[in-house]
Amino acid sequence: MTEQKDRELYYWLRLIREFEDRISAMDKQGKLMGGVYSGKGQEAVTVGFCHDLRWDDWIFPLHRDLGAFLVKGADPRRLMAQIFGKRDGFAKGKDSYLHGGDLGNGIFGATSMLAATLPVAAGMAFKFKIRKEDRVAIAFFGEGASSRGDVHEAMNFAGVHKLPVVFVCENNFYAYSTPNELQFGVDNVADRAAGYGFKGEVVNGNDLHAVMATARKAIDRARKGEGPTLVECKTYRYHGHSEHDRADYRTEEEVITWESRDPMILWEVYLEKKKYDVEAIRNETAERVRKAVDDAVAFAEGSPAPEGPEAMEDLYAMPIDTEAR
Amino acid sequence: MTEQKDRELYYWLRLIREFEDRISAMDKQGKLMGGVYSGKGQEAVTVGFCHDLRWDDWIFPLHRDLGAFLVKGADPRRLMAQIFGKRDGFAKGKDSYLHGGDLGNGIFGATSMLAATLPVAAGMAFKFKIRKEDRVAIAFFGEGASSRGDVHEAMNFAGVHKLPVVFVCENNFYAYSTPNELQFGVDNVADRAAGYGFKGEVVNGNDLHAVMATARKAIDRARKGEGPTLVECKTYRYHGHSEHDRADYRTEEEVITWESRDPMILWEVYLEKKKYDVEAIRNETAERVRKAVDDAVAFAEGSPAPEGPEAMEDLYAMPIDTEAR
Amino acid sequence: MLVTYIEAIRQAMDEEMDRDKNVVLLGEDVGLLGGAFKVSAGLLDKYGPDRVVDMPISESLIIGSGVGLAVQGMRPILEMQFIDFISCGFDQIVNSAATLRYRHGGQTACPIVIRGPSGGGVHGGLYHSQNPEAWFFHVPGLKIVAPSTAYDAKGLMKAAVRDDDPVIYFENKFLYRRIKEEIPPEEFVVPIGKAALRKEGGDLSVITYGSPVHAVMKAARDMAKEVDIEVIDLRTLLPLDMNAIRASVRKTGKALIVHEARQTGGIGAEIAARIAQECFEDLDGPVMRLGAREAHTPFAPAMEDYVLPNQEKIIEAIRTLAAY
Amino acid sequence: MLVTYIEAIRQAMDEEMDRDKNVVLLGEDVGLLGGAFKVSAGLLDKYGPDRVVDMPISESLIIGSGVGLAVQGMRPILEMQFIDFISCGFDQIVNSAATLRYRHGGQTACPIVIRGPSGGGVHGGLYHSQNPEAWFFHVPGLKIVAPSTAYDAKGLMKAAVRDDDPVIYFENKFLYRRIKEEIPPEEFVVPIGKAALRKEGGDLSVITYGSPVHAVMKAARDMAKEVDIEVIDLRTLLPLDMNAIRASVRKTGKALIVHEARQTGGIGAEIAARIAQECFEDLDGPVMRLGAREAHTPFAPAMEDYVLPNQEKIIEAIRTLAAY
Ligand SMILES: Cc1ncc(C[n+]2csc(CCOP(=O)(O)OP(=O)(O)O)c2C)c(N)n1
Ligand SMILES: Cc1ncc(C[n+]2csc(CCOP(=O)(O)OP(=O)(O)O)c2C)c(N)n1
Ligand SMILES: [Mg+2]
Ligand SMILES: [Mg+2]
Repeated sequence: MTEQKDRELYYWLRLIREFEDRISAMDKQGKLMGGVYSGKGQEAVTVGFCHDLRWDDWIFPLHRDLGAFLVKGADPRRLMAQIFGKRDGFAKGKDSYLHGGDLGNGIFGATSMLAATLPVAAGMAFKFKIRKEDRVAIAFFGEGASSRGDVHEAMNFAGVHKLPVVFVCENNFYAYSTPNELQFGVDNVADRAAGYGFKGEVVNGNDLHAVMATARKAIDRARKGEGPTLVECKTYRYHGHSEHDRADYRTEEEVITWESRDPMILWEVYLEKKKYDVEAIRNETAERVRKAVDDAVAFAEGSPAPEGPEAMEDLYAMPIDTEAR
Repeated sequence: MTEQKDRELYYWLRLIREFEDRISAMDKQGKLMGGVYSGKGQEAVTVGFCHDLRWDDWIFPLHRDLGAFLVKGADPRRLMAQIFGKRDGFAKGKDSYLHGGDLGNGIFGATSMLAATLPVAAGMAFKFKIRKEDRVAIAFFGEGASSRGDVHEAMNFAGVHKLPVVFVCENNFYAYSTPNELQFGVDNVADRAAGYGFKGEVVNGNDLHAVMATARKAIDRARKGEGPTLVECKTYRYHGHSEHDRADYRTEEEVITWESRDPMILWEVYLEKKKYDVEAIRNETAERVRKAVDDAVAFAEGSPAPEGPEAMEDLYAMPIDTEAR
Repeated sequence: MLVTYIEAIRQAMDEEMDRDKNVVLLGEDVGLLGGAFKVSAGLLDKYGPDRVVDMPISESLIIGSGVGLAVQGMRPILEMQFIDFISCGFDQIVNSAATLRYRHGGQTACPIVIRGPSGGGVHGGLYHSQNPEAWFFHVPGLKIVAPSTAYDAKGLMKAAVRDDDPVIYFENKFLYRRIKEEIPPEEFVVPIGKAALRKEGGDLSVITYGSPVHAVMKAARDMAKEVDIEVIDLRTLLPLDMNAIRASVRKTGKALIVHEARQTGGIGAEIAARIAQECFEDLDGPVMRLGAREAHTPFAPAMEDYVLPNQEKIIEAIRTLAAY
Repeated sequence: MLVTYIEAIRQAMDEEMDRDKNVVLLGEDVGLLGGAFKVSAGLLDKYGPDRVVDMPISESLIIGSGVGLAVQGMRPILEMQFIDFISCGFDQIVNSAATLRYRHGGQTACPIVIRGPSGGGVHGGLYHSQNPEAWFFHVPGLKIVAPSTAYDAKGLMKAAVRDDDPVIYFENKFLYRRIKEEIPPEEFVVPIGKAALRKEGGDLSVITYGSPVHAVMKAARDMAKEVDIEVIDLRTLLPLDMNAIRASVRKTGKALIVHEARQTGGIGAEIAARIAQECFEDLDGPVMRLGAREAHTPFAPAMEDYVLPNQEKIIEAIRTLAAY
């Protein structure tokens, strides 16, 4: 990889981290409403899968994948406005967090119903296939969400038609409080791919190099019409399920162990081994991301709050005659 | 196996066959209403799995498993009355075919929604487990139904808790008109078991010996608390999806090939090799099953049709005050 | 052109697929078999397996994938083999599809049609007789149509396919081959949101849709000497054509709502409630309703008949209201 | 004993589990975490993992397995982490559970309770604010309760657990910790099917349930000099206590129905339709309704407030009806 790319990837890891940290801080200060789901610690997954995508590829992020929005091209200012529930959010305040996607950048907004995006991603990939477009759909989901029927129905269909979709399971070992051993009876969610007729891979989700290599293979395969891949990224969320969750169901030791595998620190070690001036890069990047997030927050704060009657907009594309009703 | 058991098994194969044939004939004569789904050709699966079950084990038959009802102990007369929509059916005419189970004999009545019984079977098996009862639940489903999310959710849960449930996939190569290659991207549905942490087995579903051996292993495993098994039985339905279906989507050659593997004929060959007087057994059994089915038809014909207001019964176990409404 | 109700649906799908290559049909057995009721007979041959797609038995996937196609500008028609199975894809309709545009602040439309055979009277029993339209009536973002004639079946299917919002299209399987009707050979569309005044009358308005329309029309003819009935066939259930309903009730002063779906919590409840409020001053008698009794639709004929509205019950209800 | 609404639910579950070892609790995070809202805090320690079961994220399975347990004589309480996710288990409720007894000709009961936090007003957005009771109201075989007080929350939970039919129990998350109430230390049960007359009055009946009960009561107090309001808190939605409703409307001659769920197709429509028919002669004004506007429940506060009923809108509706 070029130095430029090395630095760029570092930038993204840090930008996400800064974004997440700022949101958590604002949530603590009572500045945010609704649920806040920090993806801190999982940045390498979203960076690794989204960085090399094309503009017209599509991603289907999970509730923790704020990073995927950023890397795929969503304007940080609009994303922040969305988290504030403001009019400049992608959802125009109709919903917060990641429920409003940025469709112009190929980012789909999920409902809360876990894994409900997977059938949607499969349908979109079906369109790429029948129209012979070499585009891919990347569907993220948690290891907890893997238990839902929609996952099965989508993967099965993707297997039948060898669709250009990559299923990315972010296994962070907990679904809210529920540990993997109460979620499924196997070690790896990726083992299920064989039952659908495609490849499953397990990767260290904190290792950006590993994630990128696996992502590249899977995406290439999809683009070439060789079918789906299920990639399971083992990773960890530092925070609780949401900012309200104290996460007493896990040990401090466990958290520390994972913090020692921090994707950003690992990347700094790599930059060091490449003999870059890491100190300088770190400072410079910190400054850049701080500015970007400051800017986003300022924008979001300045964005108007939607007014009541706006609630009645955007329900129908071909509006219905409300007079008649 | 003892001669008695050899003969008994033959009796069950033939009884089911006779029952199915009679229903088809009556349907042709316009004597039946609603959908009729013949399981002719698949008898070895239901006989093989149900014959050695205990009375307090449970089965969850699919829409084609009339044979499972009979072997598990349902009164043929009441089963026939149910198919006639009469008051003496298990459903008291509320629904026909296999939607009303015979709960006293551990036979669950399915809704039409394919595979919706699998979560129910898993829940029941969970009860067997927590109450330390060495009972098993057998959940039948078609290979077409295997695509439904409920299958996944049930198997996943069964895998987590190593539940005493056996999942039996009757792969008859078609779901209505849909061939396996449009239903899933793998050769064997049984391959999915690995993704749930239990064993999957493929067996020739027309070979009663093979089915019984596999069933025994799976049932034993469940009883001993060693967890679920997914058994896939490769078999074939001679008739169309329902009696209305001409089944043009398959070749005569294919049908003939499978008729040459008929489970009843295979069993007669076995009886022959055992040097029994097959001719005599055949005649005697034919007579017995004819009588049993005659009897069932006579009973069903004589059973009263439910009257209109009976529609309002059996909705609630603790009736609601309809006056108040 | 003399066509059945089911042929009208087939023609509409065929013509729309011919007109617009973004229209695709997804469902179980819609291709090789041409549909369980043959409503898509011939379409696979004509449009190929990329546009007439035999799907695995996965209702949630069928609807969810339709949303993905729609975001890409496709216009999928999504078949439920029986409408009863819509319960298996429920979440994808009420949450994924119905909120798609809303949660994206208007960035996208969601032009999908979900269709399938509904209704009883054919001894289908508990899971092949359902009329689940009221569930969706409570969900903003959706549109609902329920044609009762071959003409409307064709025209509303075309409107549904061309509509940019999710439309649930309730076919009535009892009518599939029981009605045969002359329809124009040239292209026509029946607009979503407009009821049809099937018969003018001055004494009493019957507001109905789907298969009971025919029994109501027969009653209106048979009872002509007794009472002068006005018949409104809603055709579209969401949005309701309240203009038509109000105008009729203001004229006649009496309203009876008839549908095959269960009375409690049915769409008739909303219509009755609106009439009761908006036409309070105009009413010469209580707003009455006739829907199915409070049971599932049972298999045995006498029970099914007991539960569902029929000619006799319709006449009785009209007499009661007329006598008020 | 001074308890919150949420603590009342916890106590009821605890006492019922203590009383009857067939009562089990299944849901996501109900054990180790004690529930996303801590409604089952302490139950895992007390009853162990066989009776307080942390389930995989599989709503269809949770409900379906409950049916299997019920057939075996168990009495499962099935938690939806938010009631919004009930859409993912919809088929198992409306087809598998609601028809279980019916399709078996009365051979079995189906004693399950499905419960979870519902309702808006907490900036939960589209998928954490829903009030989906009307979907189930249209389904025979089910019962539905929706308590508004800590007393009822406890008493109705006990009744629901002891009931032999499937009961959907709508908790109101807005009320969870906002109301605190003195309840008797001794055992009590609130019967399913009986409304509560919260306040007697002669001028106008307000029929309501769930969280709006409190706003309605406040309005009744605040407007006491203007209008003498009678307030009925339904508590049970299916079956409706029509005796209570009719008696009240016959007395006052005016009825307003208030609920947080969307107005169109809401339970209020059925109540209004029944009143309009059954109390036609008694009405001195149109039956009025106040429910949520025809949109999903949005996130941003001004929009959420615009969509949902609130104190102001309730007062306005009462004034309009009173002035009639
Ligand atoms: C269908 C559904 N059921 C339950 C929930 C509630 N819920 C939200 S997040 C969550 C845990 C998700 O765990 P996982 O999929 O592993 O993702 P993670 O939060 O760990 O990233 C649950 C149970 C939901 N959103 N959707
Ligand atoms: C959820 C659901 N979707 C669709 C149907 C309609 N349907 C009934 S049987 C059938 C085919 C079933 O195939 P399979 O599971 O292989 O069983 P088989 O009939 O071959 O024994 C279909 C699509 C249904 N009953 N339930
Ligand atoms: Mg997780
Ligand atoms: Mg099959």
